[in-house]
Amino acid sequence: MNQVELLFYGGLLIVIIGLLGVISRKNLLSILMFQELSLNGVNLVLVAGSILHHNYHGAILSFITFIVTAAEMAIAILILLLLIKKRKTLDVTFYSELKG
Amino acid sequence: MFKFTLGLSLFLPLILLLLPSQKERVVAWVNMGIQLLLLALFFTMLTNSELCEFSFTLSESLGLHYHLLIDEFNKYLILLTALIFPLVTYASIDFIKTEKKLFHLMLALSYLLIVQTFLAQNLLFFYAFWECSIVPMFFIIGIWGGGNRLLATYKFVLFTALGSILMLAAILFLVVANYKISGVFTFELQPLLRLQETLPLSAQRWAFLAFAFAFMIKIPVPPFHTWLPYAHVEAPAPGSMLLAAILLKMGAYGFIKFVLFLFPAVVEEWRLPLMAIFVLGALYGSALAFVQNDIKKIVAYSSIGHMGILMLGLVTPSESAISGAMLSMLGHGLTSAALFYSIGLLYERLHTRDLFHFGELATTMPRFSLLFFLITLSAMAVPPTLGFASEFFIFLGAISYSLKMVITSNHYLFIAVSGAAMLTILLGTLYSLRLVKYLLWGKKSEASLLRAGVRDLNLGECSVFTVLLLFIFVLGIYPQFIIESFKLAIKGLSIS
Amino acid sequence: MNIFYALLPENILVLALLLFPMIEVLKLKSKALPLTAFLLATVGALAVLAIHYQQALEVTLFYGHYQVSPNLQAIKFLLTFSLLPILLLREQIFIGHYKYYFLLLALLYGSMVMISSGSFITLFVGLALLSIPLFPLILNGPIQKESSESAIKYIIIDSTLTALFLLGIAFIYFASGKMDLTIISSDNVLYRFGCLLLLLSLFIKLAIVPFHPWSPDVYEGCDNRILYILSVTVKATIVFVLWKIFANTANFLNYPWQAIIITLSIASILVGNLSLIKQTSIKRFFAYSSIAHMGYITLILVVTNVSIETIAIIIFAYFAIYSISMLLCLLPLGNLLASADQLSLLEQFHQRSSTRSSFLSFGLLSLAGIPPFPGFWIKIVIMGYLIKCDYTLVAVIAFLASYIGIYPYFKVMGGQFFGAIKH
Amino acid sequence: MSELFLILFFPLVGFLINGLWGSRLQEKSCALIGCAFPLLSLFLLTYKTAVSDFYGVSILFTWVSFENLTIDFALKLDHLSLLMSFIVLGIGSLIHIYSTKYMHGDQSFARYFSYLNLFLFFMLLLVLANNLLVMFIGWEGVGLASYLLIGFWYKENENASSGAKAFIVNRIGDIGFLLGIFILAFHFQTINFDEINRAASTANASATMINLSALFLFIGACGKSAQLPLHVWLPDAMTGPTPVSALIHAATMVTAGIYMIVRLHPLYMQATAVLPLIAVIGTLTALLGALVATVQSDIKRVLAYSTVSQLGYMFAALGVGAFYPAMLHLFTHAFFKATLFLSAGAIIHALHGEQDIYKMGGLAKKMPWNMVAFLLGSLCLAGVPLTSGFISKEAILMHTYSHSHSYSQTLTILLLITAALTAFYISKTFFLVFLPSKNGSEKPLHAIAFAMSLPVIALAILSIVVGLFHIPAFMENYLNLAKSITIKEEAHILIPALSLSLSAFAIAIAYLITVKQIKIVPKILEQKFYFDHLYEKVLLSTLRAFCKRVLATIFEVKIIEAAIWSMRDLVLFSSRRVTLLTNGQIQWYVLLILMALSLLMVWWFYV
Repeated sequence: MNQVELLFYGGLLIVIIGLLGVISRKNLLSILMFQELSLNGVNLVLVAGSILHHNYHGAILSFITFIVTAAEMAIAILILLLLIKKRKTLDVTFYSELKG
Repeated sequence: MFKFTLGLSLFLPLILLLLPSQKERVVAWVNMGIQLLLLALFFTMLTNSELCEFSFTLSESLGLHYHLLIDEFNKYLILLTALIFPLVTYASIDFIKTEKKLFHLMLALSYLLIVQTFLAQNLLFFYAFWECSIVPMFFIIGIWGGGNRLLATYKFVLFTALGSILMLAAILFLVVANYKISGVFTFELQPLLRLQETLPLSAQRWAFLAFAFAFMIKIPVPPFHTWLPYAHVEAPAPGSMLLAAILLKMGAYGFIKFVLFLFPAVVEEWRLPLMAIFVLGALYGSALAFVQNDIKKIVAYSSIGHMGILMLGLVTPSESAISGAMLSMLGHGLTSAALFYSIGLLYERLHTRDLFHFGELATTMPRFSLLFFLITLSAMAVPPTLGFASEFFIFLGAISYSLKMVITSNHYLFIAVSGAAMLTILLGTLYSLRLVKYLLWGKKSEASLLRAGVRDLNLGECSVFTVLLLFIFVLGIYPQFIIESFKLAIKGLSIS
Repeated sequence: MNIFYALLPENILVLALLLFPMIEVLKLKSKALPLTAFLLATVGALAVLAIHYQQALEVTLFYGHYQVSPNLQAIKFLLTFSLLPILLLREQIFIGHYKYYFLLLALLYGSMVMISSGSFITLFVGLALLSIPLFPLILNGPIQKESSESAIKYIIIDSTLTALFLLGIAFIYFASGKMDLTIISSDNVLYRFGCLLLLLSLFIKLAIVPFHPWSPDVYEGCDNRILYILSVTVKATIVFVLWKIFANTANFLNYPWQAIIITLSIASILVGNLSLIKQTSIKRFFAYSSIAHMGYITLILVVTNVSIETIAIIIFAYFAIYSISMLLCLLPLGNLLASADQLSLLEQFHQRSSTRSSFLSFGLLSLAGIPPFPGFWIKIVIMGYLIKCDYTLVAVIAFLASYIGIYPYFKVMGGQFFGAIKH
Repeated sequence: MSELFLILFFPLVGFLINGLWGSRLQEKSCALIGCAFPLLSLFLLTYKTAVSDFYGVSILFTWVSFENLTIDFALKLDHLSLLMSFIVLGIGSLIHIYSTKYMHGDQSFARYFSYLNLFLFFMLLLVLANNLLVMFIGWEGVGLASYLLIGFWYKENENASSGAKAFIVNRIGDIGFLLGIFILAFHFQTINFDEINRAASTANASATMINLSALFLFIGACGKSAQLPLHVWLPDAMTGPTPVSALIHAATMVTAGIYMIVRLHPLYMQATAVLPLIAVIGTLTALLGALVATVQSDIKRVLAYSTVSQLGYMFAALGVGAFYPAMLHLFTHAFFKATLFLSAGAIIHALHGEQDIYKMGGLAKKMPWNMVAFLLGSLCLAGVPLTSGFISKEAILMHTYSHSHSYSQTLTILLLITAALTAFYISKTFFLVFLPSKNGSEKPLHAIAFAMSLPVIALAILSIVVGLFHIPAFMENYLNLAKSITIKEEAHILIPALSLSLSAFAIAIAYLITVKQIKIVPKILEQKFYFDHLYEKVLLSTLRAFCKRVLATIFEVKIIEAAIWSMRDLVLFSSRRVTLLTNGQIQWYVLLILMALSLLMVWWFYV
């Protein structure tokens, strides 16, 4: 299987690992890292697409995703700082009072 | 003239809203004054017998015409409403102690909605006012009701809402079917009437079931009647007067207008099961009325019995049965309003509704017992009253139709059904006499709370009774001028 | 020049956005300046949008990545207009007008970009712009402990959403090589899977049933202004985007799509109304009612035998009525929600202030869909169109599901007058 | 013609005046008004019949008109209804005068007279009706008036309940009556008497319809005239004041059934299947009434059961087609039974309300006039020759004997036995009350006013006079009812001989028993053939139990309410399940999204 399919399946694999990581990890910070990972995985798929179709749409979009994920993670980590100051813990299970 | 009356009834709630809430009596008398004026206007309008119509189109594409028409069917129901409402307002002046202004607002609101429901010719507007009339009743029972009024209100709301939701689905189905066939998307009743030839019978059956289900809940026909005793026992006296006198008639009126006219083929096909359901319902209602110990429950179940007979009259395709049913709508409306008013009076004086707490009212409250006895006469269908006239016509129609069926297609079930229907008269007598015996005659039972100081009726209360009794006896002795006006309406139903 | 003119509304917003850091830098302490800036920007944008609509401006910019057309402008008009009532709602937590209005403008800008996006790239940018400003807004809810928890939940759900959304776009791009929004029905497995991902990720944002659990928790945490934005502006943009992508490809929606959308929306009406019954907190009550309402409107996507414009009008009218009823509910509450968030607060509300309680009951009745109130008419229109393309059974089930909802609305409304909103 | 309505409405005016302003007027003026109006209408009636021959129909207004049926509110006066209205007004006015004194001192005096006038109005309406509907209005109205009058002293609970019982049993009959009206209305498209009679005799009237309508009308007559299955209310109706029993439960109301059948006798001539049934029921009631009367201790109950048996006689006559003898017996019975009741009333009034005949005795000397009246009345009842009772009873017996049916012989024998029993119990009562005996009470008698004894004596004379001066022959051609039986010649000698010997033998035994104070009371008679037991314990209580237990609890609560509550629980259960979906953990939400995604993907590809 040629390079493009390799890239495609590689990216897909990374996305799946990222999502599974989000579900399984306990620490909030690691959850955020895994989400970052899944977003980057998608970039790989996009780049594979643009190689296959010889146009730059995929590349532009992957470039924009970098910006967006960076912005998102920045705000997310800031909020995490606030949480640690207030709740002194990063364990996800503690953040489950709102229910019903 | 018609626009003016409609406009006035439309703005009645608004006028009340503006009045200051401290001066309750002013609000009450303004409300009653306007309703009396409306009664006069409706009366003058109806007697010169040109059918008034009023319509403007809301949106042509969706076929929403706000189309109101007074025809033979709802003419007398409007008069009944216009007559009952001033009495209810008068009764509510001394029965309702708290939040008087809100109560009068609710009364004005329900007046508006009921009149519109009766007049609406556009199916969607009929549905809209039909469903919205639940809200004022919800508040009336909920705020001023008796013991566990919450259960009663929610049961009432949920029951009627369930029925009307299915009706809405049926309306939409009909309208779209008409749209597919005739290309016109309209909610008007007239174009839909032509639908009965084109629509396949199976589709008509489903639509019939949905409509009939909605009206059967409102009429209450026994399998779906359990909300009525709760609603009546818990509702304040004016509320239950309103509920019994007019809201039950909306179900019956709807049945005529939207079932008998729209699906005659289905009604023809299922005539016997329908008659059987209504008669069994009537027997069931009157039988239960015989064993209740709470006087309001007795009257509630008795109105189920009467309504069952009324529906029997509607379903039989004979001219006398249907005009009897229309007459019995008026008759039952007047009698049940008077009965609930008297129970309200008793409750206000003795704060009890248990049958065995009364006794010897004939001596302590002679005027009340005379009037109460005359009303039970009409409930028992004793000759000179309207109750008798209407039941006589209904049974006349039912028996002659079933005899015709026996002769033409020797179908014996009809005779059995209408024969069983006659038993309701006996059951009616049983529970009315039981009511009268424990209330009026007999010695003051030791459990009775009859203190010496129970005051008899004052002039105002007597006038309420006399107005109702006047109509009951006059219409009972001379029902011809009402029957006359139904003649051409019944032609429309193409009855043999 | 006409590029600048075509993008004028967006440019006004960008200008205002640039203005805000300036205020921060110059340390101007006047409280009124951010509010006036926000008002000026929104009213200016509204005016320009109206003018564009007059001129029926029809332009595609940036090689098809950005479209401007009359009905798109009209939709943008509705969205900005639906944002204005925020000023009427009293805010609970003062996080500095400057930051608050800045984020609102960013949010508005994001929704505009999303609406007039021509290709997936601009669409993705718009989506990002739509969700990121919400993080800090939700964080600053009335009770610090709860709002922080709901903020973190919103972040995680949102990032998974963007991941799935991007994955969908990637698959479509990988299969078809094109980025524009016109979906064609092809039997290429990857392409169809990409569209499925796209649709479902937007459904997550709309909180349709299988993806709905996040929204009650988030709604409970944030204050009632953000609650209004979340339920009206954000969801309206998403539905219009769905309409843009999926509605105009009539042949595309063959059997499996319609089935998915119908089951999901019926399920969301059912779940939304069912869970209303046992609710004790007012905000969660509104969350579940918004889930139910989204269930209704997604049904309209299934209607095929009607022109695209009529569907747009229906969605337009639906959200207009929905926002009015939400306002009718939220305005009377005022700062009641600041301290506690219990439904029991509403008991005897009528005795305390009769006018406010009557407005609240009007709002609740129109949410429940009782006839004379607007909520009922729009439901009739939707169900009418559904039955027109003979989904009669679907319509009947939808009616029954909405019937279940009547009890909780009446219970809350009645509670104001009778007291004791117990089950 | 409008005088007919005047005659009718005078009692109504009396009712209204006494009813509305009665409590304000003192007793004397109430009595005056009460008696004046019936006398006025009686006078108007006699004056009109004497002066101008104003028979015929007068229509007030059309009550209702459908396509194939028009019913109008019309009155009709012909020989038959003239005779009946004479009875009603004549005896009615006498009883009004009698009760002015009898009810003297009762505090609701005005109410009593208003009810009596109301009764007269409805009875006249019934008698003068031109069609079945107006008769039905009178029919029910009379039932209503009797309910009010029986339960007049409503203080005691059982008075009210016996009034209710009377009304309910009447209503059972009325349902039958209504059914009869509907069948006639359906078949003949009219309910006017003469049109029905004319149509019935034509060929095309179907036999089944005629028989059915005759049967149902007969059920109505049974309810009103207290025949076998529905006779239980008459003895209990004695709780009302005695003049009421005299007027309503002896002379007028109970005869309504017979009048109705005589009015429709052409219809009944055609109803060949129903006539034997009427005859059998009539005879059985006569026998049962007489048997039970023999053991009654209360004087009014004795007379009540004797009325039941005499009515049985009349129905037996109708059964065999002897319409004229039935009317004759009705005519004579009205007079002598009224005399008996009024004199019994006087006795009770004198003994301060004592009604048990075993506690009375030796009143012959104390109340001579009363004794003479009671004697005359009982002679008529017993059928002693030269009395009116004898003539009408013999006529009936002769007709039943010469009736051509197989069972008519057995009927005659049974009727003869009842005649003997009647003679026995009436003479027993007479001897017990009037012959000197030790258990008579010595208390001073309550003075009997002249106004009370005058009507008693007048009625006694009338009951004798009616028999003599071949009035019966005059009446026969006056009423010219259809005759279908030719009396066998040997009947003229055999019947009178047999009945005479039997009644003489019965009187002798009665004398013996009263002298020896033998009091044998067979159990079954004691319990009035367990009919009361049947109605009270068996029918009513099972109905009440059935409704209460089966309908009210099982059906209403168990089935319908349970169904609703289970739906409610289902909704609540599912709402709990649904809210559990949001359990707060973020990871559970993301997991939910992925699971849903994969599920839809699988469904997407395999669909």
